[in-house]
Amino acid sequence: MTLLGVEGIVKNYGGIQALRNCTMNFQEGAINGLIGPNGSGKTTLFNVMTGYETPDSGKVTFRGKDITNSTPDEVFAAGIGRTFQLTRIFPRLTVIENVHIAAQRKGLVAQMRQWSQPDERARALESLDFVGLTKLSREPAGSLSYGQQKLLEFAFIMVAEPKVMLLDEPAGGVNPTLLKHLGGRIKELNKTGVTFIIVEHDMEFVMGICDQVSVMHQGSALIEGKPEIVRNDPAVLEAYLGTDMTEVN
Amino acid sequence: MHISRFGSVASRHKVQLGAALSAVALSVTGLAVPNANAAPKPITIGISVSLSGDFSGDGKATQQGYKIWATWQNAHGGILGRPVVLKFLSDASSPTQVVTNYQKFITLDKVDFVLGPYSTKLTKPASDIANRYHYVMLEGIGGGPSVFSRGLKNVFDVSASATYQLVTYAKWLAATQKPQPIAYATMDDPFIQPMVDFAKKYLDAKGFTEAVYKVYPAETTDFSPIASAVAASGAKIAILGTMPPDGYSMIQNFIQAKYNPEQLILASGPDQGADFTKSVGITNTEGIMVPNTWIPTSNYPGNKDMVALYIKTYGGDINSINADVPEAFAAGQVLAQAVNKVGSTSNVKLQAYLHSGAKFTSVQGPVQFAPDGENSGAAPYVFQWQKGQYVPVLPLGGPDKVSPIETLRPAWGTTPGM
Amino acid sequence: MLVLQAIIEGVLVGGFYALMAAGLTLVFGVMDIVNFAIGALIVLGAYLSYSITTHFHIDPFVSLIFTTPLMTALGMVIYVFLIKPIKTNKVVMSLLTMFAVATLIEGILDICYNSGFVQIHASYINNSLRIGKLNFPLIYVLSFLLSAFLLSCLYLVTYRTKFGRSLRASMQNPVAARLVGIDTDRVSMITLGIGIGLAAIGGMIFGTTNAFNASSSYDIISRLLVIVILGGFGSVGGALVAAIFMLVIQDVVAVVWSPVWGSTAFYMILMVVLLVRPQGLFGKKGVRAQ
Amino acid sequence: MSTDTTISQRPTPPSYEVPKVIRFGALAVGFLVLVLFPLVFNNPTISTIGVFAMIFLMAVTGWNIFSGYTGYIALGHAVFFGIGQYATAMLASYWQIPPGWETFLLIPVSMFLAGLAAIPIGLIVLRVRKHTFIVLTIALMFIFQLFAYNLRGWTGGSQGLEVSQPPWDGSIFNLPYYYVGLFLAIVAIISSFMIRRSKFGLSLLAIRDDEDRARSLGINTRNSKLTAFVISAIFLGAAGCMYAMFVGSVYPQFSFDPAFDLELSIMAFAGGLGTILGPSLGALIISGAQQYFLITFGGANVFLIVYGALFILILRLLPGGVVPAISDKWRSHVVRKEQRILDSELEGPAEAGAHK
Repeated sequence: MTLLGVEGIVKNYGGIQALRNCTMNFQEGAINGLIGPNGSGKTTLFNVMTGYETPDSGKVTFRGKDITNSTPDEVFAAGIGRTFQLTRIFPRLTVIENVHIAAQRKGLVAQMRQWSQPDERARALESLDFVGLTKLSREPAGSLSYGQQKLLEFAFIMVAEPKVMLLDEPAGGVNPTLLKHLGGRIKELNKTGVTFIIVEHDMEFVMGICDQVSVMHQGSALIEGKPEIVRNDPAVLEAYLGTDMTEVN
Repeated sequence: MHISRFGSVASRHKVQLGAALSAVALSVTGLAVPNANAAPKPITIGISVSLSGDFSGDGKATQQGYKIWATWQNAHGGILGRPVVLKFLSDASSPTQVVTNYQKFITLDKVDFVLGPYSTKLTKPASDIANRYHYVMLEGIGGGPSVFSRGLKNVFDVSASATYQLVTYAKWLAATQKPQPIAYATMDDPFIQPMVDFAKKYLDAKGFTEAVYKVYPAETTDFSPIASAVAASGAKIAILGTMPPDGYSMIQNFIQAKYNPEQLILASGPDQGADFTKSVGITNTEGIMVPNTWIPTSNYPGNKDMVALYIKTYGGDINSINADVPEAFAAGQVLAQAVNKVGSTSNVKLQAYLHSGAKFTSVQGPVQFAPDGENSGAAPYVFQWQKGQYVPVLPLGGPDKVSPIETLRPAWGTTPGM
Repeated sequence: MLVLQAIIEGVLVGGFYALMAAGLTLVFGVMDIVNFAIGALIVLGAYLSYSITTHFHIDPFVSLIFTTPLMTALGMVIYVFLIKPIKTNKVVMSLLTMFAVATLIEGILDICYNSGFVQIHASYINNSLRIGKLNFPLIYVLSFLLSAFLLSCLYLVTYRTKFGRSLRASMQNPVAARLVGIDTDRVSMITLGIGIGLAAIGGMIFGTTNAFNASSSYDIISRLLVIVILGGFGSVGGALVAAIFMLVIQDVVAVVWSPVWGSTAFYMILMVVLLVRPQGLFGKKGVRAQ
Repeated sequence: MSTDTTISQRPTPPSYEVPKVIRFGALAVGFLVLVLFPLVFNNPTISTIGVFAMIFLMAVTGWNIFSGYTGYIALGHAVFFGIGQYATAMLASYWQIPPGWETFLLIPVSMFLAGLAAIPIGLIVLRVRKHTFIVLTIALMFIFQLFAYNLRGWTGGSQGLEVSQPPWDGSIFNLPYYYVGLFLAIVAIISSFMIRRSKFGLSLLAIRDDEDRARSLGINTRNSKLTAFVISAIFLGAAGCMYAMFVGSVYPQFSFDPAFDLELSIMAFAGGLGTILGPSLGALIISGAQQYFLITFGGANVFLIVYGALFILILRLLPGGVVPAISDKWRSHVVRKEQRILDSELEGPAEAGAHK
């Protein structure tokens, strides 16, 4: 069933229409790919879904609940994790601290207790181990390589055990081995029931990993379906034509 | 210096302080009698002055006044036959530092006496400290009413009390002129504003009306709106509660606004001698009045010497002497007279004696202390710039002879004989 | 009538404040530096003009020919030796450094000029143009014209020259600017030079309209900061509008109500405006969003 | 999902921090020095400097809880310092509290009032960031100063207010102020410590590094910032109350003083912004040094020059502050030593992970 859905979203910046009546549904338990030429509104859609932008009209639903006007922190608390196109970690904090940030706590009293409770620590180390950064746990995150930072970002979202993870170009600027590692991790997490929505230009990666692919074009959904279907759909090529062909193959 | 560890700061204190003190001592032996070391143990007096920050201008003048007094006093046998040595510290115009400074004078330097800092704002905390150690706080600059309203028994102001300084003029006005509208503008200041408000109260009672009344904040830099408000009122008489710098700007703005009151009196500014004439231009000074507690030419004891000494030490002429100088000088004079009378360096005895209603003389005239410590003996003067000279014009029938007052100021820039 | 007079004076004085603020806002925009020393530097400029006019009997406006280059050089020196070395936490470190510089300057001036109040003089300083019932203090008119002239020069420089392009580039995105081969260090150095050079001019006018001493700077700095923020960082035009706007309101409140509330209004406006437009009147939104 | 066994087995990686022994040793020594200080240097002048140092100590520690941890440099905390002073002066006369011990009861009241005022103020200023925030806080401070001038009915305007001083003898007068000040300072430091190691503190540091990112990880940035703002204001209020009681007179010009926040930030930077003890260290050094300079060079007017130059020097030589400088030295020293051991230790688990 639909876990996260957008319905008739419209978003304008001044004159430019970034999203025009965009409707999409992402299935629970699936790894959804979200592709489309540059400027087709993928990232804007992410921003709308995660509370960074409020749409001019339309609504966002998560497990049937309307979250259109929630703030980013509320969205995250509800179980929607998200990474950014340009990795954003906390450079001056150590890796282990980074991984603790997303661990949610309710109530002022809890907030005032020590930042690393045993269970949180276990979870933190677990997810660090999961992405293979345990070694570096005491290093300031700023000193990590770009790829490692991507993994870290991935790890600290995992800690909050979100129902769905929105990954904005996870493959960007990551070397093949690391990418393979990352793909494996995504698959493994998906087995534990985490839903994924991945914006990616690297078709290899997308087609290899996704069960379901949606194509965006000029701010609205073009088609969605199984990778192989989408891959051969003329409309998609059409959408990409004139834009950068290398992205398609 | 090394400030690596706090402990070291503290431990080095005494050492360095010693050095510092001897340095200070050296710097003032010039003022002490020539054979200081042969002479009996000197009388030490601690004074905090504002050498930097908001009050630095007056702070330095204050220091000059005290220094000149010490020189003069030593030339006249010092106090109790012992040479006077002044210890100065700068408080950077901050009460925090004033508190520390006076504690240092009293507890580390173990000075025999203290004298007041510049300004009402700093005199308050200073007198608290002095009071705590049962020291007398004699001062000549900083007699805002709030200093005396706190029931401290150890504060004495040798200058005429702030509230009364403009009243001499107000009385003359009420006596000689018919009631008419008057323009008031005053800085928001604990010393200045009471002067204006008190005069205003007096004149209101005599039927003079308020053409305009503006209070402006101390940090004002653009006086044009205030000046134009005063100008627009068209009042023939303007009474301004100004500090030196803004007094100058205010006059400049009047000139620009072509506002030419028949009588113009400023709480302070015109009494700053050369500073004033340089800033507003000598040709614009004609007829401007200012209340003051001191006559440069007066024959009060020590005045001639003070003026001579000042010009010898700091140059300039008789009109270039800032009013803070005699005010500080007078504080010293009264201290010397009282102590010599008491015959000991006991501050307790001194305080009792000052309260006894005894009369003292000073370069500013007679001094006698009311129970609250204000000087009830003095009658404030009013000065007027006439033909580039700074001459006393009020009070009539006082001890000093005064020149006739110019009741009609000429147009700006038309000082006769300039 | 009085209000009209106040408005006109507000506009004239506003032009002068804008001149003093222009340097500040440029430096703000390009280098993320809150030049806390601007007050002290203005006083320094005033003293320089004062010395020149009194010793060589030169017209204060002419004295600028000497003081401005001098101060510009000073600005560059400050950049090279004090600002450039700052690596971490630029915003605050530079602010504190400039504060230290201000303290230093005040101390030096205090010793050189012995903290009596002085004022710069010229024959015409007390004159004023009278039109109908209104009159315009000549010095403010001159300073306004000078400001207008300099500000338009500044505008041309920023929008019509190569340097201006690199300047705006480094304003909007230093990293990118560096990537396209702009020597942002050089740009910053020149900018701080210009900023402080302008302080020399502002200082001369300040010195002719106010009696000043070494510690006069405290009265200036806060207002300039407010003007710069209100106008929006890096926007010289914004600074001009903001300055005039603020001064007019302040003067009007001062004449119809009371000067003390005039200056309160001055700061209140800032609060209100920023609640509506956090980026100031003319600031570009998110120019430096993280 | 992953392997709990390996986790429980894994030795936790080594710490680069200065060992507890040394740190707590230093703390204990420092504490002892501060307690004994006025007894050893029993001269009132020095204990006066001590009292002011304590006042600044609690002020800067409070300031650091907000500005140091969140990276929002506030230059308007004089507002709360001033509120503390005026609250003390006004209430002391309003309730006619006799000069003496009773006055100290106003400390909690001032803290409460300062904290209360911080809520609306915080809601306003925390809407903006970076320079705008800095200057907005400065402007706010001037607004309060002007109110203190203009609302003469309550504040006495430029006449200021007094807190009449207890009739204690000069030789012991400072001691109660010093020890109450020390107590409050320690309370401030402990709360700073508790916050730093709490989840809340971690959120603040996250905000410092990347506020928007922190938000996207479920941190309610607005409330976190506001809470920190209020807590820091509370300690400024306490400092203000102490100051008013000790100095005895309150003026708009000195209560809401722009230089005050600059001094605080200088202290924080000299010691180490955002560290727990750095700012305290800075406060002790600088407030001590400053007064020391004035009573040493005060007579001559080179003070400003010496102060300014020294200050530039500190900024140049220790850009990060004293405390970080130390811990960095230690870290680089440890890293080299530990790296080998670390690697060998981690071999095991890594393989275990690979096998499954």
